[in-house]
Amino acid sequence: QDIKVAMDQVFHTLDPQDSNYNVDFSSMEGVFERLISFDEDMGLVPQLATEWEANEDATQFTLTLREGVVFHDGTPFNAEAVKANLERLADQSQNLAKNSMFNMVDSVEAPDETTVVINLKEPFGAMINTLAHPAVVMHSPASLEEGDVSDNPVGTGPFRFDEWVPGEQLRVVANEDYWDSEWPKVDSVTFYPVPENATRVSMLLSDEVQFVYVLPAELAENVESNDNYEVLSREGLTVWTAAMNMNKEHFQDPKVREAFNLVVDQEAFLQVVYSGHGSVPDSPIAPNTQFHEAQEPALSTDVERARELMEEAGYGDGFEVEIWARNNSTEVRMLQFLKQQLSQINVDATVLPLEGATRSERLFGSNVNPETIEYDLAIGGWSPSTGDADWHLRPVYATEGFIPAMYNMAFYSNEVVDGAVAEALATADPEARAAAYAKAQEQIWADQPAIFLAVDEKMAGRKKGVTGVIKMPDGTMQYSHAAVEE
Amino acid sequence: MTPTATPDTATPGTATSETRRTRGPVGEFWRRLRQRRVALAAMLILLAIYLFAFAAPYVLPYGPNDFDYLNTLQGPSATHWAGTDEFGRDIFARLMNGAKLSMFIGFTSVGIGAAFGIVAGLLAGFYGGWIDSITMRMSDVLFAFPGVLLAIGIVAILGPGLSNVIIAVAIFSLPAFARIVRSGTLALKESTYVEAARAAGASDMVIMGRHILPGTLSAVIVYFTMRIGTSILTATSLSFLGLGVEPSIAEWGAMLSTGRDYMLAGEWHLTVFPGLAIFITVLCFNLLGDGLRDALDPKLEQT
Amino acid sequence: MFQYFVRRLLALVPVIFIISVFVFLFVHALPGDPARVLAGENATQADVEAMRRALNLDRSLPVQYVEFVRNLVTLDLGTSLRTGEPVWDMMMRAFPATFWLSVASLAWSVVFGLIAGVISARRRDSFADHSAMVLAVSGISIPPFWLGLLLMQVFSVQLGWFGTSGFDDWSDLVLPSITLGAGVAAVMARFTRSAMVDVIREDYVRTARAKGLRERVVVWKHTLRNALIPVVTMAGLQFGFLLGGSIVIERVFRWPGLGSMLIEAINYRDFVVVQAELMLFSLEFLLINLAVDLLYGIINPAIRYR
Amino acid sequence: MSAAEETGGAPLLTVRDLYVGFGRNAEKTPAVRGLNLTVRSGETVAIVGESGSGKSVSALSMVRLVEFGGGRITGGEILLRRRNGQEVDLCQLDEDAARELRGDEIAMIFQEPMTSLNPVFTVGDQLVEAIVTHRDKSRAAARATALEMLQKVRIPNAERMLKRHPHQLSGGMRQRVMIAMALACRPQLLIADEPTTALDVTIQAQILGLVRDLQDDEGMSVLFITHDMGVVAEIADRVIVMYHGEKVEEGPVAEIFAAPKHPYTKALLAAVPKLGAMAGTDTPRPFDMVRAAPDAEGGDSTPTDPAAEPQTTPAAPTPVDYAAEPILSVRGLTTAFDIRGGLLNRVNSRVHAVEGIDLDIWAGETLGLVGESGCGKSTTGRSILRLVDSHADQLHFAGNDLTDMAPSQLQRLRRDVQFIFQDPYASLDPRLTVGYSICEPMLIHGLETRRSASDKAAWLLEQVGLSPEHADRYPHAFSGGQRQRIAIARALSTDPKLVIADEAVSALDVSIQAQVVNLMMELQQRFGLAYLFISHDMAVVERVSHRVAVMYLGQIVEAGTRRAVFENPQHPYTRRLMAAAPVPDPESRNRTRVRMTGEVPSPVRAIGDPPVRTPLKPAGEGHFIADPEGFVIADPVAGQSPAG
Ligand SMILES: Nc1ncnc2c1ncn2[C@@H]1O[C@H](COP(=O)(O)OP(=O)(O)OP(=O)(O)O)[C@@H](O)[C@H]1O
Ligand SMILES: Nc1ncnc2c1ncn2[C@@H]1O[C@H](COP(=O)(O)OP(=O)(O)OP(=O)(O)O)[C@@H](O)[C@H]1O
Ligand SMILES: [Mg+2]
Ligand SMILES: [Mg+2]
Repeated sequence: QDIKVAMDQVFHTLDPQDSNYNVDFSSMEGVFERLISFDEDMGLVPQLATEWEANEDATQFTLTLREGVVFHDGTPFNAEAVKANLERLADQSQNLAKNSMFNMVDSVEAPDETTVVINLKEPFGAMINTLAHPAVVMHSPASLEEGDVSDNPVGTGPFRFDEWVPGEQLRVVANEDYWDSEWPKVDSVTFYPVPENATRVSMLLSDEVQFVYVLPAELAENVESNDNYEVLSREGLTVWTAAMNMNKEHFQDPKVREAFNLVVDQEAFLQVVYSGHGSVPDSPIAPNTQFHEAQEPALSTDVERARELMEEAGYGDGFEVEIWARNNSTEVRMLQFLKQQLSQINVDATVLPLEGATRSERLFGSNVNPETIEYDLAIGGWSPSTGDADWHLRPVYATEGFIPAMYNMAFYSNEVVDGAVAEALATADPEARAAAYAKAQEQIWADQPAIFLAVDEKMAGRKKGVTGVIKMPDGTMQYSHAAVEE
Repeated sequence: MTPTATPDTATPGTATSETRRTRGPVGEFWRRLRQRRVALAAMLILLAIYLFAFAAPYVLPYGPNDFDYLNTLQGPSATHWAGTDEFGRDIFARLMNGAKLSMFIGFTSVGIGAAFGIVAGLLAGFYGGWIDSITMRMSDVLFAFPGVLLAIGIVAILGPGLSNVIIAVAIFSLPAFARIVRSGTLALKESTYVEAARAAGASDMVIMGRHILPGTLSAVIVYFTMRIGTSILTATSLSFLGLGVEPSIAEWGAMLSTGRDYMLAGEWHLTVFPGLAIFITVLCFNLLGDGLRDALDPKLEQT
Repeated sequence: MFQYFVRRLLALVPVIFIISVFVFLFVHALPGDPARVLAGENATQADVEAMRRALNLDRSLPVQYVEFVRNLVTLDLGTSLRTGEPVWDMMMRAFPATFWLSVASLAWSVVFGLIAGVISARRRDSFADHSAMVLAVSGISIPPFWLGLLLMQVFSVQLGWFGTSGFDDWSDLVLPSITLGAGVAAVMARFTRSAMVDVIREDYVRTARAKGLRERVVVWKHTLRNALIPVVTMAGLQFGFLLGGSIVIERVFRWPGLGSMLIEAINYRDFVVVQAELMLFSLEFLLINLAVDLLYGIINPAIRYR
Repeated sequence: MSAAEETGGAPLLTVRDLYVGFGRNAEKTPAVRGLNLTVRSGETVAIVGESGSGKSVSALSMVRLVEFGGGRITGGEILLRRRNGQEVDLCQLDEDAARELRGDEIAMIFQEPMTSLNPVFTVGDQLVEAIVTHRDKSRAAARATALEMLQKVRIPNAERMLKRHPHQLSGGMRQRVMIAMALACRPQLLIADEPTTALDVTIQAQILGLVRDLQDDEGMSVLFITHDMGVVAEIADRVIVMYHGEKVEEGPVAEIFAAPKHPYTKALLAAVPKLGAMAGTDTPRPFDMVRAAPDAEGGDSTPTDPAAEPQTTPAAPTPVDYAAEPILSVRGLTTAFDIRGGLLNRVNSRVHAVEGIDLDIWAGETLGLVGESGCGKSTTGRSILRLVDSHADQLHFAGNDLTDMAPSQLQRLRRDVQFIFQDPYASLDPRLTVGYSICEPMLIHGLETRRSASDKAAWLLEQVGLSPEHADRYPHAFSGGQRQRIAIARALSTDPKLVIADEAVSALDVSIQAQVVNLMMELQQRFGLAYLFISHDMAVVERVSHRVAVMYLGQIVEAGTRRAVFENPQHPYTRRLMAAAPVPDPESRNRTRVRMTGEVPSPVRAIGDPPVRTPLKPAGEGHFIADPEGFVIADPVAGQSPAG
């Protein structure tokens, strides 16, 4: 049996360790395995590592490996192989996309065949989740030697790489020697990059593919209304916000920030932008993120109160703002929506949809100066692929996260938050970490450095009868356990 | 032979000639154009759309930006003639308000391109030599660049916005006009009547403007009127790429491109109505163009 | 004729040079830094700097330009910044799809445009003339993506006659080429009409009638052949339009051609690919128009080559 | 119609009460009004008449082509007896049936020979096409017929000619191809509309002979339209005279020439210039003015009898002051056109169109310039006006040195030198009304306001025999001769000092020609105008010139006072030109005219091989000739096209 999948982007590389893109992680999910993986709800599950533990101050992590696993090229999987992969990730001179995730690794030891010890330079409580990141795959050491991993991937997964025609298709076929004899259950999986939404859905509806990965919300109903197909929908990890540039005088006043949150109707936002597929945020991080804690009070809409607050802050006549976003149709819709909503408190918005590369240049370019950057509001969505609160709160809300370094576009800086984030990293104890992150979330929620907009749903379309091809809350997909019911 | 000599040999014809006056080429052109009903009707429709666009805010019950989240994506009905969009805005109101802008974009951008292109083509064809080489090589360069890309580049460099969209479309309309006019000019400048004008002492300006240009205009007009459609659509592509006018502005191209997301979801009215608006406008421009073209050709008058 | 051809080919050299400068400047004037884009949004400053060094983007512009020209001359074209794949291989892989799409679109639209144009010139102001006009105007005022999606819904999803997308089969050419050619057909029809109206009153057409030739022969042979010059010029120029238009169409129909490759490359600021591809487009365009010029002489032998 | 019975056999074509009109008011103001005529088999009927009198329009109606030019047959019938004996009314036929007759039973040669061949097909293809349309023949057989036809019209190297395209042929050759095409299906009736107007005397003679020969062979009827009475005298059996859209007289050729009845015919014949008529005089003399008054009512036109109402003959010409400086003085005028080729597009040969010419023209004087087609007459004119790149050792006009004058100055000076182009239709902008075209020079030079220019244009139109109402029409709505008059009117509009008249009266019927020539002379006397009068019509040149220059292959071979040159031609080439001129007298038609064959030798020469200049030597008082030693009578140069 063959399964065909339409993806929303082209593939960039076949080496997940060197990629920042969900499509690359997703397509290689069946070829490579990680030490630790996520289940459907972002819970940690063993994969190539069967057990793991950390020392008290989160500077040393020890993993026990699965036995009897071989790579597609016959190389045995063992501690040396893991060491080779982790050292590659930690070696900053490799210029891999994911090197910076591992810059705190000091050394990796392989005391025996099935044990790996990771020593860190400094405490890093989020290490286990980092190891579960979909980029942290295990390459065959032999293929790493060869150096052609970016277009000839060799892993341990239930599928082996068959062929890649960039821009056209990518095919993987069943690995008969997979360590879990129950899998794989299909003969091959073929991926097509189809950036055009409508085309992707048309391919599903005309049975050219059995799965569409990233189903735009507007078209969900289209798929649902047909008996032969189903919509998979999971609440995602992405929280959409419009960061308020706190280097601008008017956003230094908490009343103004509160007014902005009050005037925006999040329910309407979901309706307009996501055709109702999503939820209103109840915390700076998404419910599926580890250590999420719902905050009080819930977001509400009260235009009258917002006007009063603006009045009190001395901005009764409003002011002019510039809003930046990407130029895709979803974010352009967000822009228009915000513009309309803000007009209710006399705020006159100029909206600026930026083309991808231009945007990253203007937000993350080396000459970006937080003091002079022009935008008042910047729309963005952040999802922590590690599934851990750290990789959301630290880049987006900590002082060290100021753009262009990371993703703090509000230039929000708060000692409590910075302290809590650091505290949580210094331990591997889940309870201690949870407490620290709760503190941080509470503070951010109170300060409202951004207009909280939505947690969108990750949706995919699937032909009925296909199982095991699933969409993850972090936006990636998994297909190792694909099967077709008769 | 001086005017004073006229009375000597004057015949009764001179008496009647007091009352007549030879119409210039422009006057003749208007006279012939007036005979073309269809073209005039097309012109009136265009004018009506354009003027209505100014009246729209005072006449229509909805403004182009009045949002209504309770009534998003409604199909055409008695209250919303062309339905509503994803923000619950009245599409008819947006269309009418957008007419001004879309027609302006279509007409101005092509107009600018045509104006420069015509001048460049005339000069290149007439003088030849290095002027010709440079103009044509430049146009080769511009031509060889796919138009949409050029527009993307220009807008990416100059930034999005109305005037830059116009510039972008103008620049990539330019070489086509230059080519069309140049090839016509090359043929006409060898014609005997151009030589006759020169022999009569006409300056180069007069020769180019009065004797060569009108001869090249028929192709120019056909291209011009077609191009208006293309240019509104280019604005569409630019909007789609997020490089067009500000997204909330009611502009036909932008409306089309944002409506596209809802096409497959069955919300056809989001794209059909702006499409129809563009179609009618372009059709009128073409009908008018045909009329202009025929009015330029005296041989067609009697049939 | 041959000498003329060689001369024209030689004359292309400076043009190509200008184009190369233009392309280079165009690409480098685009805002956005490839190192930044390729490193990804989550990358740190250091990552970006490393990326920049790895891609040789830290060198001065003139040096990069010289490199670009050297690549062009040796047809090596360099490797993609993004994938590291040789650009030549990438282009050769994508070229056939784009080529066939352009050819198919141009072919049907020229034939259709000519027929429609001749008929409406022949019967000016008739029903046929007006219908052709309405069709032509539709052709240019319907956005290609709209037409493409419409055709796809009707003929692929509903009727199942054609595959929705991709290029696995010659039948896959049908829908995209119809979509892409619609605008060209419209322009051709209008131009043919205009040129025919100009020619149909010439003396030699009267001679043809005086010979007692059938009206069909008078129109399709004697008139059309003479009207063809401006029409062929337009067809050549439309080729540029096809190349540009294919960017949108290729996306809608998931066409594995140069257009989608180019858009990808621009999105990622993969300068090496963008440059090479723009050069290829330009060259293709220039050659097509050279061919058109040569065609002139075949259509109308009175045109002298200078 | 009594006279008609005298010649030929059974009636082949009978036109009864034909009315043809144009545009919206086709009924109200017809161009042809109630025309009746009969052509019998084997007969040659000539239609002569005033320019614009409806000759071409009638002819086009007979092949049902007038509709395609915007005309309409509004009444009458055109009966044709077909080969199978059946009689059909052409006016009633539908287009398809009419088409079958065209080219098969009736063939036509048009007035404009240069533009009548399709530029994109070979001569052979166009001939073969005509044959296979009507004859059930294979292409190969048709090709053989085509070849035979080309040989019949005496095109040298016919085999090779079949593969040529029209632009590679000279005007004379194209005209012969047109004739071959018309005759390819051996039609019963050939309608030839001014087939020789555009051609010089030598080729003209050749073509007339050809038509006659073919008629003898094939026994077809010919309807011959011309304004050249010499041609009529030479070829016609019967003559029909048209005036203002109507037939005013008809009769056998000898009768018409000997005893014209209608006043217009009389006027016409009186105005025919005859070579040698000026013998014994030194100065030009205007024609005896026999202007047929334009009928104001539009009803039956009764031109005034020239005898009854003799026009005032203009006063004797004032003598030219030869002691003064000449108004135009040219020395060593040389014009060569480059022909490029080769890989680098270098100049590899040149057309030596004008080769070191010396000319002087004094105020109030007319210099006639004669020579056969392609010898460089027009180019001389254009070079003097600096419309083409040329070299001159000296080029003085009215005290100005033109050789290196700035373009803007030159523009101003052009007010004083006007040019009447050889091809009047082409020289009028088709998109401007003729009124505007006439006004334009005045407006350019700021001589008149828009209104006063219009008045003057109206006046000028009347002077050349048109009416002021014509000012609002476009060039395409005029007959050939009318266009020529418009061009003349335009040239006179700026009160120039010198007019270069290139075949300015060649398309005019003789009565209008006389009128126009007289006008030109009158202006010359009143304002001291000088003319460079370029023509191939020896008789007219004799009439108008003070002095004459004969040109051959870019050089002047004989020059002198008119009297000296015409009464005592010295150069063999001059003698030959004079011998070729047709004589407007049916009595002398059987005299063997010198028929020149072949083409003019080519002025195209490779680079570095310039032609030898033969300087002029005195041959009497005010008379110069080039050394006749160097002169070779042209041999047929096979297939040599004039411009490489
Ligand atoms: N297309 C037209 N529209 C209006 N009037 C026309 C048109 N063609 C010809 N005429 C008019 O018809 C009349 C007859 O023209 P025709 O060409 O038959 O003259 P002709 O006798 O052949 O003269 P010529 O000897 O100068 O050729 C002229 O007065 C002319 O102005
Ligand atoms: N623009 C040109 N380019 C090349 N050759 C030319 C050009 N104009 C004229 N000629 C050639 O120059 C020669 C003289 O031409 P010109 O027109 O002066 O002859 P003409 O004496 O006026 O003949 P005709 O009586 O036929 O008008 C011819 O051989 C002609 O082919
Ligand atoms: Mg005539
Ligand atoms: Mg001449």
